[in-house]
Amino acid sequence: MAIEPILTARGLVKRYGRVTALDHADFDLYPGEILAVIGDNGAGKSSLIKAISGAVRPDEGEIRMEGKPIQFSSPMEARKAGIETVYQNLALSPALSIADNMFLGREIRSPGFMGKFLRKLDHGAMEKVARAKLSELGLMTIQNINQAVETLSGGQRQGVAVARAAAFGSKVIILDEPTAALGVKESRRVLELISDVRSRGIPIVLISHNMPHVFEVADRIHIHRLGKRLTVINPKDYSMSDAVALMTGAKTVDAEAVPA
Amino acid sequence: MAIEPILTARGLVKRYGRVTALDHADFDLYPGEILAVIGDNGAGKSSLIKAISGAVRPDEGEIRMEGKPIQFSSPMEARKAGIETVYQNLALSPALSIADNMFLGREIRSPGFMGKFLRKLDHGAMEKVARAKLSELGLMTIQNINQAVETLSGGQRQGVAVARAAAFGSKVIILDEPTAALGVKESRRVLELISDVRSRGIPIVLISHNMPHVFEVADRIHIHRLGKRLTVINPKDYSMSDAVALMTGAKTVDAEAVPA
Amino acid sequence: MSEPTAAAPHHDYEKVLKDSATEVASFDRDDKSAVQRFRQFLHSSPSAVSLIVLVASLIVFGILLGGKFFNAFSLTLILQQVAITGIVGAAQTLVIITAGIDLSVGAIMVLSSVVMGQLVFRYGLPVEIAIPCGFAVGALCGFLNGFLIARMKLPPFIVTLGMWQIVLASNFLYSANETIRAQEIETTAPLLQLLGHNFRLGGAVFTYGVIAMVLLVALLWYVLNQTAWGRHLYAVGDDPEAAELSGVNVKRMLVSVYVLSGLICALAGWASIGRNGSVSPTIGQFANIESITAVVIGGISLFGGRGSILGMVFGALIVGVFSFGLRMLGTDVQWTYLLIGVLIIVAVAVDQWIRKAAG
Amino acid sequence: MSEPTAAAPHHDYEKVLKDSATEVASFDRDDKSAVQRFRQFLHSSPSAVSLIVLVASLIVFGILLGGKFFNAFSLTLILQQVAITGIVGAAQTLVIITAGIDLSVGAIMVLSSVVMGQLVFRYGLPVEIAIPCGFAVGALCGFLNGFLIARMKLPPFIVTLGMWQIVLASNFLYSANETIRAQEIETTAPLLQLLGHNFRLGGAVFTYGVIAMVLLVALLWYVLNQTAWGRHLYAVGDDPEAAELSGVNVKRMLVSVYVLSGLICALAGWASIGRNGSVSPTIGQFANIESITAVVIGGISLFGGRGSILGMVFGALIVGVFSFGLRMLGTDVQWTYLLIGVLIIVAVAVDQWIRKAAG
Amino acid sequence: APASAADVSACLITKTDTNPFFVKMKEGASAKAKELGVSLKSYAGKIDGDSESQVAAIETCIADGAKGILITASDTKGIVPNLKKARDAGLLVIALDTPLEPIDAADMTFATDNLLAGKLIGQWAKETLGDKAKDAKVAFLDLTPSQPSVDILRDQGFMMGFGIDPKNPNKIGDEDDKRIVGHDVTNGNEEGGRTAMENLLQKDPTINVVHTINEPAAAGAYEALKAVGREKDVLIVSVDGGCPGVKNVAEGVIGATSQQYPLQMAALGIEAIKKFSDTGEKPKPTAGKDFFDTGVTLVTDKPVSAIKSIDTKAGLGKCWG
Ligand SMILES: Nc1ncnc2c1ncn2[C@@H]1O[C@H](COP(=O)(O)OP(=O)(O)OP(=O)(O)O)[C@@H](O)[C@H]1O
Ligand SMILES: Nc1ncnc2c1ncn2[C@@H]1O[C@H](COP(=O)(O)OP(=O)(O)OP(=O)(O)O)[C@@H](O)[C@H]1O
Ligand SMILES: [Mg+2]
Ligand SMILES: [Mg+2]
Repeated sequence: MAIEPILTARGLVKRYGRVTALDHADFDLYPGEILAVIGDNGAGKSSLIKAISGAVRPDEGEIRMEGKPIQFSSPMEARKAGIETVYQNLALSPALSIADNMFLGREIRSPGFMGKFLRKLDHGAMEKVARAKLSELGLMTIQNINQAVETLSGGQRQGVAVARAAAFGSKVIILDEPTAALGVKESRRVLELISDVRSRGIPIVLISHNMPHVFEVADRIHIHRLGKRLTVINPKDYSMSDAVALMTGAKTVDAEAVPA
Repeated sequence: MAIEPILTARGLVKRYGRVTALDHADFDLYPGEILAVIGDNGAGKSSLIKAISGAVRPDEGEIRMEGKPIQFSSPMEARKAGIETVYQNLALSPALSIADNMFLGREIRSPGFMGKFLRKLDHGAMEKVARAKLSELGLMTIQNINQAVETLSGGQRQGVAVARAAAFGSKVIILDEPTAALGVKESRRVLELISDVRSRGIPIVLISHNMPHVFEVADRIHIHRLGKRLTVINPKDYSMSDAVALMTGAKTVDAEAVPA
Repeated sequence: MSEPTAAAPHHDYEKVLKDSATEVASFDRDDKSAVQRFRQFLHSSPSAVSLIVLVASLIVFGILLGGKFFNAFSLTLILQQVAITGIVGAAQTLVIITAGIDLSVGAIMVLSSVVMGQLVFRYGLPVEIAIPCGFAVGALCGFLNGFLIARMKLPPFIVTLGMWQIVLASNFLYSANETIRAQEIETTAPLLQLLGHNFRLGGAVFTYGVIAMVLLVALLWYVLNQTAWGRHLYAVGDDPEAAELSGVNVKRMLVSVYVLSGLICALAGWASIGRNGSVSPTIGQFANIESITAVVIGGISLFGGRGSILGMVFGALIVGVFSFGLRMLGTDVQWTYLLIGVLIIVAVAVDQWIRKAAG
Repeated sequence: MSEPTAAAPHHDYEKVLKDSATEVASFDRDDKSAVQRFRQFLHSSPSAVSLIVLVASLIVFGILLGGKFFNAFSLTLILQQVAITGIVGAAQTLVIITAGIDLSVGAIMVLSSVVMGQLVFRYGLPVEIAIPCGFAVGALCGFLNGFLIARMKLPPFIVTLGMWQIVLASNFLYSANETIRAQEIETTAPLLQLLGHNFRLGGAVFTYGVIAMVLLVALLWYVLNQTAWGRHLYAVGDDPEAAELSGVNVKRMLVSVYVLSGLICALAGWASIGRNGSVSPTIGQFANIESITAVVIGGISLFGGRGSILGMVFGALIVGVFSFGLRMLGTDVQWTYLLIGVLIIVAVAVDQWIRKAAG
Repeated sequence: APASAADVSACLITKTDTNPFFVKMKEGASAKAKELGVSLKSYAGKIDGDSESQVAAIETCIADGAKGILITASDTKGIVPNLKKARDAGLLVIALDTPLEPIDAADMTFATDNLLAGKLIGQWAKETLGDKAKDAKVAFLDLTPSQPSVDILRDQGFMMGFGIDPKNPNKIGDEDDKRIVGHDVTNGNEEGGRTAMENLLQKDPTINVVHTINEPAAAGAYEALKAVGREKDVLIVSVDGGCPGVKNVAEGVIGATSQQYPLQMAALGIEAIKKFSDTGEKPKPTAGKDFFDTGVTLVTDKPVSAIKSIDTKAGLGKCWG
């Protein structure tokens, strides 16, 4: 294959006490694609993307971005490298405002002396950008960008998290079950957003238990089982039944499925 | 209609500071049925069942069980009245064992003097019952019934919570999004369990955002919108599209739908 | 109403599930080293660490000091010295298991003992009435704590910080700073000194105060582990919301635990009359810090829901052995404080290590 | 690789969504009573409550005591009396915003001041070097706290409880309990007393210590509200895991906040030399309780993530006004303690009421 | 012109308001103040050693326009500059019980001679033991780890009286006399006295003389001795002369105590302030000393010929608390 993967991982191992969450897992993400990751509860999907995004440090294994080995020691470093992640537990600070949350860790400083030497923040600029991003994505009708996140409904919070990722992810966007708690309407909006982002050329990793959603948007499906990548399938070549059978161990992989 | 509802609520109001979560909501549950409750995020579904199960006290409104007005001041009272609830946030104590969790608030005491006067617990009996219930429901393969709940995976925890409700619910079982975090396989097991329980004649309230699941198991569907019951439909008479259109406000109720 | 039908899965793909595998995605590694197995043993028995430290410190001081330290009399003397801390520590343990903290224990203890004494000597009440009144005062203070914490949902740290000052000030105002002498108590109301009486078994000397501490801890151990109330206490400390939704009356539990704490503090106040002979309004100034120290060294989590009351006793004994041993060695008292400080930090660090590794 | 296709919803029912309504299920009630609106105002400005209480207590004591209380000299005297609590309270505020607590503030303060003094008088170092060394000692103690809390993940309460004892014992061992007299300092190293010097504006007397407190609080207010570090501090206290995942280096934040707390305590130590004139190893015994009291009365949440440093200053001033006013009235000191205890509980109760009602 | 009586106000600042010694001092001052028509306000530290509260109290007195301050300082060196402010503001500053360092930082000191108090009980113990004093085993129950000056004076005074070389008389613990079993701290209360006695008894069970910093500590020590059945053959000596203490002497709990007179100190202090405000005259020290000695008397029912003492009946007549 001619195209180089933008992100690869080989032989990732992560142990939590007695549990091995990742057991020599591999991973590949190609430019511009939507890669879905599916698997049973506890298969290690979240652990995998946490390892990739610097939220946990794998015990073994190697991660490469655009061919170069990388070793993120914190989510901030992954973020600086252009990887934005929406974690399963959202990762928003309840008491901070929407704007503060969107810019946490990458605040805009005031121009000139105040910003440079007194490190003053430019609240106005951040609010403007946050508002623009949110309405650009058409995701919600929030009146007050300075509202604390804790005053938002679950769906609105999810929206803020996804909007943050979409706004700042320059290389890769990772979404871990972004629609699990969402209603029908809200889920649909997130799926539309995912298509939107992909059309801007940014590859997306989507973890989901919702097969119809996965088969609707994914270019390739990474099937995770018992802490490792079982195989990668092309949704055009396989049925949902096949995917579910593979992921739950009802069927075993006969031949190495070729990445699409 | 000849059959009396087992549980009714009229004009429930619940306010949280500035937010009105329930705005004169009504509710009816008939014996032996599976009633699905659907609605947007923040529509007030969880608030509704919390009011019914005694977890929150409604500001206004009346609840009747088998025709008699009731006013639960704690979940324990509802439980004693035979209403078992699996809350959206699970409500298990992480550091306690599976058996302890299943019997929390209704422990079995030792027979004879020790139990009567020294209030000694009969750990053996509780473990036996817990093991029996879990395997009877065929829900999981847990080796050690004395394992702390925090060492279980999300799916296994969900299973314990559902098993607890199924084991002790004598009048009504309420499930708030029991499959939201579950994988394909795990969700299916919960659905099977729901059918099982219904076949024992116990009515079930199921909150879910998963339309196929709702239409698969529900006898009637309560559509909740903006804090009140919009209508109740029979899944045989309406399509999923109709239900979603009603619940999201894309369509309005033309005539009062007759409860099935 | 429609008859229940055996529902068929809406999605075709769900039909394949009947063949799905049944393993679970968690692996027990077999290659456990001895260290790991030891860690897991420690993890499963939370008071083992403090017991080991206690035995180790006994051995070290035994070697350093020889027979002077390692005899029945000295060892039971340490028991006498920690009895009051042990009693107060039991109260503190209950509160800390609910994820609370009680800074007012020392104040409640001294006020209760002062009330017992003053009722006899100022108002001439019979001692058989005065002692229950002291307990009632302890229970009342505890009830106030519990009411503010459970009903008004105020943080325990702040409530008991406020109560500490209020109760202590009341104590000084009420007692007018008067000490009641041991000899007067002995003649008029010897029952007040009951817990100070002792008996001998060979070289060993046990006071009734020590016996009271041991019985109290045994009783609470039973209650915590063998009764529903005990299980509920852990559940409340673990996650109060979950406990409430699971059918535990969290408010009643919290009120009852603070009342019980107040009662136990009153017991400690009574025991302190026995130990000191006299009734003095200036005792118990460090009871809160000492009891928290015992709890912490005993491996009981300040976040609630975890820990054994036996650990608290071992914690109190460790501090007692250190203080006694270091004084026998003739070190400056400040070194004792310094070492206890180090011990506190090491104890939680070890605890953290065990927990992290055993997962 | 397949070309991205405009995906179509798998489920038919999702097609109807394009028509769905756009209201949100939350209603702002219009029928707000005056009380509710007042509550909401208080909710949105967390330090307003303590400011109101402060003004009210000034008025009450002004009426009770008249001109003796309500003059520039007395009012600035209160400022002088709370300056050190205010400085230590600033350190405590930072720590408490991260959902921590620092029980070792007083110990660090006294050790820093003793080091400043002993370096000059025992080792003969120039005072210009001794003062920075005192600050370095404060920072080092803070670093130890921060390291244990951030890197080893130990609970702040226990770490600082242990450090309190360790630092205090070190202080007594190091200083050999010696006080350095004011006269000696005045002749040899007047710079140590710098923060005690004062200037007058009419009847008002301001010490440099007061000025230092005001500047420190203003600076921290700016840092907390106008810089990324400040925003991160709130985020860490709010939910450390969320902050970490959102790209805040939580460990570095925690270490830096405890180091900063240590530095501020050293400043308080320097200020205390100015205020007392001498260097004494027995100062600051209540600094932890006093600073926590100021923070609590100032409406800063012990659970972290919420509160304004201005509230802490108001809290310290309220305690100062009460203590001074009651002293001037000639009430028994114990009544002051009792009242402050009540004040602490009332302050959190009011806070809780506002929060609950305003939602 | 002399101020009218109603204008005269005074402050009493004690180390704590929980120790009976200071409580009595306050009572004495209040009674005298009432008698002379002086308005008195009393302040105290939270615990012994809490100098900050005392500083705040001094400032309040200045702001309040008091004529004089009576103080038992917690930090005898540290408080000096603050008292200088008071004197500069025209207040009469009198140290009660505890001399300041330097002693002339106060206008006058009304105090017990603590060194003498220690010497008296030391001498009494030596005389009572007679020949056995040569191989006595002495335990010292001191106040706090920080060795405040009263602690040093009484402890070292006892040694001088008993015939032990105190080495550096400004430091406890540098002695090498074989008869000293050890020093331990009591915080001056029963609780500490008992534990300290228990510890020292373990070090050497043959202890037969106990020096205690005050009578509560002595009562605690007695409980510890009683627990091992040695209360009859150990000599406990103490300092203070509070009523409970004197009763304990009468009942044989304590062998002898050096009685001091806080009521008198306070009353004299109030008188001095009144006089100062009326006439501007400051009080004079006792001849041959740099402070006004309010006296110390040995109270015991087993007098020895070499030392002047009063019996407990007389002691009870003069006692406080
Ligand atoms: N912080 C942790 N501590 C201990 N065990 C953990 C931790 N995080 C994950 N695990 C364990 O690792 C395994 C894999 O978890 P992971 O969250 O990666 O699964 P998942 O595939 O994301 O599951 P789900 O679909 O339920 O989100 C599980 O057995 C889980 O219990
Ligand atoms: N404890 C609470 N405090 C404040 N507001 C609350 C609280 N609980 C619920 N709400 C608010 O009440 C409204 C209804 O919430 P509820 O949880 O009942 O919705 P739901 O229909 O269950 O939504 P979902 O599908 O997301 O679970 C929401 O706007 C929510 O923000
Ligand atoms: Mg996951
Ligand atoms: Mg809900």
